[in-house]
Amino acid sequence: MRFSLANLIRQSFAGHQGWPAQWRDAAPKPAYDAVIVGAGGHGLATAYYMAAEHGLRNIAVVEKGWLGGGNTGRNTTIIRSNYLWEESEALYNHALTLWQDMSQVLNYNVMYSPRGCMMLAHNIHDVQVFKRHVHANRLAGIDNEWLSPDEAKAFCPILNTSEHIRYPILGATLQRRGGVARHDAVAWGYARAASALGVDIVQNCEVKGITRDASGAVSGLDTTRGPIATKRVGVVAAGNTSHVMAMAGVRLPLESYPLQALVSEPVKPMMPCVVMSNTIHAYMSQSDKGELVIGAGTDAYVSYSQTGGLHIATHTLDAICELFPMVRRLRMLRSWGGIVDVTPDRSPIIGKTPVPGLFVNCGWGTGGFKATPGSGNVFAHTVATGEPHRINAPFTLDRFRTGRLIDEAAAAAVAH
Amino acid sequence: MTMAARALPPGAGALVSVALVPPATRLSFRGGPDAAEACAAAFGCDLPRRACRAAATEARAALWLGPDEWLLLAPEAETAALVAAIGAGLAAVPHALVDVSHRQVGFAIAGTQAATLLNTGCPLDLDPAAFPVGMCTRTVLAKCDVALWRRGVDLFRLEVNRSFADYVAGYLRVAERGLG
Amino acid sequence: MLLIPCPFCGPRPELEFRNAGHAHVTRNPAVDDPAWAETLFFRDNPKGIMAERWRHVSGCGRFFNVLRDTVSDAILASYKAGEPRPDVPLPGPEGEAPRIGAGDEVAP
Amino acid sequence: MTGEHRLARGGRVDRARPLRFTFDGHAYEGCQGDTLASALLANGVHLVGRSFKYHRPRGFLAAGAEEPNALCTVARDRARTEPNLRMTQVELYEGLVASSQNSWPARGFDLGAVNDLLSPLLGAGFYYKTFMGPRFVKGTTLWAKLFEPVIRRAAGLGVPPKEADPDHYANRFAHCDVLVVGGGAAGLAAALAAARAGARTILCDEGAEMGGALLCEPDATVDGMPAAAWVAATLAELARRGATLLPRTQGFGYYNHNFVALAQRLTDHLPHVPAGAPRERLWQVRAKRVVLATGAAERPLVFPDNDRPGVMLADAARAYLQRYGVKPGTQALVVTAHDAAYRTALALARAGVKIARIVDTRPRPAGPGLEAARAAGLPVTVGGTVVGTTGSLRVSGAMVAQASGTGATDFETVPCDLLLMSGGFTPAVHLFSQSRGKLRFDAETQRYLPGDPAQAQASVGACAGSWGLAAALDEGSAAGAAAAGSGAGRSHAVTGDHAGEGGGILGALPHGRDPARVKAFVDFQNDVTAKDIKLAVREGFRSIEHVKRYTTTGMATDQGKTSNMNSLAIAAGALGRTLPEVGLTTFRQPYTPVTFGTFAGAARDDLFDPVRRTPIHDLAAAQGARFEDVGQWKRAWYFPEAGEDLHAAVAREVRATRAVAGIFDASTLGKIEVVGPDAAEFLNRLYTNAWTKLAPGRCRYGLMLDEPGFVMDDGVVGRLGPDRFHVTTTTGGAPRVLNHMEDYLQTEFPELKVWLTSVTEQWAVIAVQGPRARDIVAPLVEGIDLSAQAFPHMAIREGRICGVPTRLFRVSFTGELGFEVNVPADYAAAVWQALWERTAALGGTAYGTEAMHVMRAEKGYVIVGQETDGTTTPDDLGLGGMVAMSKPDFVGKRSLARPDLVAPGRKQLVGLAIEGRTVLEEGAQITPTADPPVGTHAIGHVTSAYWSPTAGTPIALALVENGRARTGETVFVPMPGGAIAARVVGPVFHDPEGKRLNG
Ligand SMILES: Cc1cc2nc3c(=O)[nH]c(=O)nc-3n(C[C@H](O)[C@H](O)[C@H](O)COP(=O)(O)OP(=O)(O)OC[C@H]3O[C@@H](n4cnc5c(N)ncnc54)[C@H](O)[C@@H]3O)c2cc1C
Ligand SMILES: NC(=O)c1ccc[n+]([C@@H]2O[C@H](COP(=O)([O-])OP(=O)(O)OC[C@H]3O[C@@H](n4cnc5c(N)ncnc54)[C@H](O)[C@@H]3O)[C@@H](O)[C@H]2O)c1
Ligand SMILES: Cc1cc2nc3c(=O)[nH]c(=O)nc-3n(C[C@H](O)[C@H](O)[C@H](O)COP(=O)(O)O)c2cc1C
Ligand SMILES: [Zn+2]
Repeated sequence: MRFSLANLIRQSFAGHQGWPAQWRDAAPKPAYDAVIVGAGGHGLATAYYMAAEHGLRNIAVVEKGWLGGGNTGRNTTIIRSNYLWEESEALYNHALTLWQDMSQVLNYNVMYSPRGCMMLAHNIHDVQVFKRHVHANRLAGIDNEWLSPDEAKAFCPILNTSEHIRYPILGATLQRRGGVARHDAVAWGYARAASALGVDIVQNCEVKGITRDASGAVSGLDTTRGPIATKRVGVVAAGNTSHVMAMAGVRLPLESYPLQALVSEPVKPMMPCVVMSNTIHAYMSQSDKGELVIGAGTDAYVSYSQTGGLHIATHTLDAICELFPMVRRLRMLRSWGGIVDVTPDRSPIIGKTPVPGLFVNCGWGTGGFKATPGSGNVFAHTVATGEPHRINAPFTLDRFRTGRLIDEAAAAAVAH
Repeated sequence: MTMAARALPPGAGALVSVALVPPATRLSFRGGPDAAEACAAAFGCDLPRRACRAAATEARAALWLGPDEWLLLAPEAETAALVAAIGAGLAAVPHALVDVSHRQVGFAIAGTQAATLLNTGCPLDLDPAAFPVGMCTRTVLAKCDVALWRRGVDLFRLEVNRSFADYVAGYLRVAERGLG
Repeated sequence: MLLIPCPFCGPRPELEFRNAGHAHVTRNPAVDDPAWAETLFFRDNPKGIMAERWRHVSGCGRFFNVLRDTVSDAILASYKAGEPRPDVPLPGPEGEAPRIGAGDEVAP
Repeated sequence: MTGEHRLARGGRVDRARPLRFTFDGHAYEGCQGDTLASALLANGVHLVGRSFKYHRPRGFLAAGAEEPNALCTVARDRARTEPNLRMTQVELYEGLVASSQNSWPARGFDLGAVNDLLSPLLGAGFYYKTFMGPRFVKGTTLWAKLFEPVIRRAAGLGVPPKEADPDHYANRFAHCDVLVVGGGAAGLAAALAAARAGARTILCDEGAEMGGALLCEPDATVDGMPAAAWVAATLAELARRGATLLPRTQGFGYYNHNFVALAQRLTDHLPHVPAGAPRERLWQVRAKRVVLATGAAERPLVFPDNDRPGVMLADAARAYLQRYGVKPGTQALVVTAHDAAYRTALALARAGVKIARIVDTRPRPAGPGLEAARAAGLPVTVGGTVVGTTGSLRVSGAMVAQASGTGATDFETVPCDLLLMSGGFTPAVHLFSQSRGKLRFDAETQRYLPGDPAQAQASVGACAGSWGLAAALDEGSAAGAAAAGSGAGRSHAVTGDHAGEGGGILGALPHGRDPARVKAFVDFQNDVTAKDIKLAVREGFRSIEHVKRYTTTGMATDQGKTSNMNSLAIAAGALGRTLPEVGLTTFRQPYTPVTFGTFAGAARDDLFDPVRRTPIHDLAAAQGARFEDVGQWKRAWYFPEAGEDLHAAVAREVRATRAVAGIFDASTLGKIEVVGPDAAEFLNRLYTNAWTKLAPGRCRYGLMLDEPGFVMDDGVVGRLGPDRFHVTTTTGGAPRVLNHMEDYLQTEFPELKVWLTSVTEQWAVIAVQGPRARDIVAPLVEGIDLSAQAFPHMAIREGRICGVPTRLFRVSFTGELGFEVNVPADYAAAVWQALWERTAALGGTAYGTEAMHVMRAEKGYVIVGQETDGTTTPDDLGLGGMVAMSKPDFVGKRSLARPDLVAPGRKQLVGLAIEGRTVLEEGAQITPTADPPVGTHAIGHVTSAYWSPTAGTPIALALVENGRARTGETVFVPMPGGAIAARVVGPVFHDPEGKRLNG
């Protein structure tokens, strides 16, 4: 049944008894044309586009837990595309374009809210780096503008633009199309749309092994719900990628770190946009429900524990209180962590691997939510055709051998 | 260090006081065990071999800061003489002796609440059983690296890099308000 | 916040340390490009016991190695840089790790 | 009298100390010891707010931390305004001003209540299904411009403060042998046993008073003392034994390695806050052992319209009665699945509350409670259920029925103004679970209980699932003694134990009404009903984590303390699975919400991050310098004279320096003294250059790479002796470079006999640059021959200046004859003053970082971090000549041979010459054509751009693909107003032969 106001009204008279399951609770079939490992936003989007754009219907997404329960379900939902390098610009802007009408395409309100994403400059070096972004983005046709402190304050009135704070704000970039979306809805929306196209979404199905034929090519998967034969596997397992890929003997330049986030108790609207400050390490937005959604950098050591240290929260919040001094009296409601897979150049790896039939999409680190539709779209192309899409062609594994890195972090130390 | 640190109120509270210590000779000594032994002879004070311990005489002290690192403290006027003496005593032993007298500023923190005051920002266990008199170590105080030396049950010496002295003075002033 | 046993100073709060990544990565420049890329970038990233490097940067300044279970974050051993990775038993009951080299020893 | 519903005696409030307060503008009176909740109940106020989504009238559900409904805003002034406080935890003080939330115009008449009428539309997840706009309005416009703003305004509970919070927050690191969280019977006994065994003990409890459930047990005795007296005696002994006692302190986070975070409220209960006193304190406790004694919380029952004001947890009613001396109603109906509610009913009856009915949902209840109730003549319905309530702003009656299967029969309406419910008790396992302990499901009692601890920790008392006073005390004592390492605890003699009480139910009561038409609330704050949960399951949300996120159950400010188990059971029922099969959602920090200020602590204003100043700072400030932030440092940026802006000042500073001389505070430069017989070899391995042949007394510009081969830092290195080097680094790079060096020294090259000492702060540095530099310095210097022959460019000497020791460098970052005077920091101000006097006398200037940047750019000197960005090689910068490829190894060498680092077409540093007067923007992109269409590949970017006072033109440095080969070509810098043409030139704009340096 389509999601619409008319159907909602109709169902409200029928006690909402008529809504069908949003996706089929599929059990794994013995064989598929292709299997995606990991039902996060990226994996589900991949499957959706494989079905919708490449006509593959006999495919499955296998998920060790519940769909959307990885980083997709625990991220601070910042969306923007004002990256520096042309390769990144193309990738993230492809995603941003798909965000625009994702709700209608999926028939699921993902609440993409282009309320503007502001990044603060606190010193002359920040100004130089951010202006470089603005210029590069303009050339690439990506909106990103420079704001004076007063303009920044006008856009986000709660910002502390006093010249007398420890790190005064010297200016900011603003990407107006940047913003936030409802993270869970993205996973659910893709799951529902993919399932409707025939994709099997198999939850509680952990991949334990990748089997290969005599030629070394992928022949199937061992899972906690039995073996699955398939010649194409796309691994989109975020923080767990190293381990899934090791099952096929593929080593990756990844490390997995806890990344924490937290929300305040909900309050009436006080913040109209997203504000990020890399120099003092914190960012904040306000969800539609009213919580302030806050994050910062990763914990500093490899861990798979989805918790992290208290000192990360204290540093994050002292920075937030500095930028928004009226929030000191608001309270932290919940904090949590996710495990992010980080590459040496902080850019993803999307493409083929040395194992025929095995594809990988990983390394999104602290900032892959915004890329979800674009990443799924180009990875679907890659898995379906066996060759990378023009946009993900530069994001090879080989770049770590050649040195052709796409180093956003080095260029700007900007995350998310 | 600028005005703020110099403007510390002298020994304000009865329960705890914070004061700057007078200028001093500070030498960073680096080397192996034999170097340390030779240095002790030239310096006139033991260089403790035990981790995180200080040795002191009337006018000198040697603080273990790392397995091959000691901070030597002596009166201000003795810098040149000590550098010469230790250099001569260790001519044949590989080592590093670097004058860091002006690198740091010393604070004396005294009073029954001294440890409590430090624990507003220092994450170490400063109970006398865990951090006895004579113990010393580098650690952190709020957002700053410090070296901490317990000279008495209620007396600590804090060494901080000079550009952080204002911060430390300001921090301790605020933290003192929050004791109680 | 972890409690990290510095082999020189004993157990100390994480605030005094800086993590320095995987331990026992051998640096041999005389290899071909793929092998050099391994040295630079490719890591085991273990889910379980990991040998990692820490520096007691706000302490004795030493780099040293720690065996930590990356799932529970329990620390099983710490040892000096250059020493071989010790064999350790799995964490004991109640997650209390046997501690090796937990400090307070005489300087070398 | 402090409220008409206050009992004449009993409870722990001080009737002799009445307190006035207002709620929604009405004045009331309570007394010392009240919470806002108990005081309002004493005044007969039950309606205290509106619910989140449907704006339904709500009252008090609980009496403590688990309260989901009764949220308010307390305001001392505009800045000290705090929304979303649980009224059950707000301690009353004289003059307290509180207001209700989420209603307009008043909580009694709230227009938002139309949502309740629309509620059939607004079920779980309705917003995912609509608001996408008609299909012809593409994109996200309608959502973002129309629907979202409305939804945002409707959501959000309280109004946030608008002004900066003026209060202070404190921090304390603490260590102990035994930390006890929870000061009820179990926690007190544990702390006492630990303290008696000599352990360093900390005991905290979130309540204003320690004692937990004992505070509501006027009839119990412990060791022959009334419970309250035992509490007082125990606290006194603990204090005597030196235990740290922390009331008003919640344990909110259990982290790795027995690190527990506590939040202590210090002043919120005071009518007048002492000036400067911290409002809250964060305790960061490292405990050898932790004892959790956090008790258990009662569960509501789920039945239609179970949310009206006056519907309350039975245990809460007992607390109001026995702790606060308040009668929460006049006519009570008790519906229970647990024996404890009988005690409440009896106590209420004794206090004169009419017990209209006790409805026991169990088919065959038994036990002393039931017997006592019957003996007291209270009407009891067994195997009953409640299928609805009446009333609007306060409950007026309950529809009682006999349960039969999933339905109900024999409906009757029983009038009441208080409806008490007891679904049983849920152990508070939050902290245990945060500590990574695995919970186990106890099928018999249908509870999740702590399993094996994952850290050095024990759970005791009600949070561990035990019931009864003696059990709590004895378990506590045993755990406390064990934690202190002293064997067994002791057993206690008690009366009023209630050990045999039990029972409980999970999920919804049967009601037999049309499930589509009734609302039986599970999560009161987020307005989640039983049917929402069933809808989620029907829609395929089969994981409890999905159910939580789709319905938002358990996600409100109470984090599901009263709702999680019921929603779990309802979901399990709908799924046809057992509870453990469905699993639990994750317990996360904090236990109850903690103010941001508590986390931030003292880190605000200048204490937010250390402000590092050089020893010359105050003098520069006195000379009028404006400063810029460089990392933590404040650096003099420029020295404006009257009326000058940045550009005018910089132009003057540059001209004066080039014409006469300038002095510049370079103290922030990183400095490392590298000492030892292997010092030169060490530098060979860390820098691209070769150092062995550098003679003592000479300097060299060094380039440092990271292991991937990219430029990481640079600086001048002077050799002071065969085994002693004075290394300088960039200001921002200093700690990173030292760490990098230590890393290689300690772990890759431990055989080298060399030691590194940071001397950044030992030496202040004053650069004296310009044609008259020697004239300025010479008269002040002793013991150094400054002549060009004796002291050439790139040399270093030790001697004295102004009578103090100096390391004098002859170096230049301006292209002029120059010296860098290093003096021990205490002497810097005096030396600066002396140099300044001579400089000023000659017509020179003090200059800041901006003029420094301009002058070095005129000379084509790079700044790491500006010309480089972590992807730049020495060759890219035209510094390939500084790379001694003949050395067997240095950090980064191997990587320089990687394919992309030797590939053609890399970006190279060039100069750009611009006609006209427009200064390019740093970061601007470079294209081969003037009007690049969107998507054009940029061949480079501008790294530095200034007006050059020396050249009288704008200048720029840029990284351009194949840049050196493009010399002479015209490239374009597209700007919003049109492209600017620039000619590719060499990067040196001033004195390319370097004659001035050597003067
Ligand atoms: C706290 C936090 C904040 C963040 N904030 C932002 C932000 O503001 N903006 C932004 O753009 N990005 C942000 N990110 C990053 C972003 O969340 C991720 O990059 C993105 O969600 C990754 O999506 P994914 O689908 O690749 O991974 P996931 O959603 O993690 O999905 C991977 C899935 O693979 C499954 N899986 C793993 N191993 C196996 C196996 N063996 N068998 C079967 N299934 C398996 C996992 O269970 C998981 O469901 C944040 C991340 C975190 C943790
Ligand atoms: N309502 C009841 O009748 C009821 C409920 C539970 C237990 N009991 C009785 O109480 C006794 C059990 O005592 P107990 O000590 O186990 O429980 P308790 O409820 O008496 O004490 C628990 C204490 O822990 C505190 N607390 C909970 N979480 C906290 C946190 N995170 N930080 C700080 N403090 C926190 C609470 O404020 C409370 O004071 C038994 O006699 C039992 O029968 C009675
Ligand atoms: C954008 C965003 C908003 C959230 N808002 C809330 C909230 O209002 N209440 C809540 O309890 N949790 C909220 N959460 C946190 C989730 O409850 C949960 O902690 C997170 O998805 C991680 O899952 P876990 O804690 O179960 O591991 C939010 C999470 C995100 C990503
Ligand atoms: Zn150490």
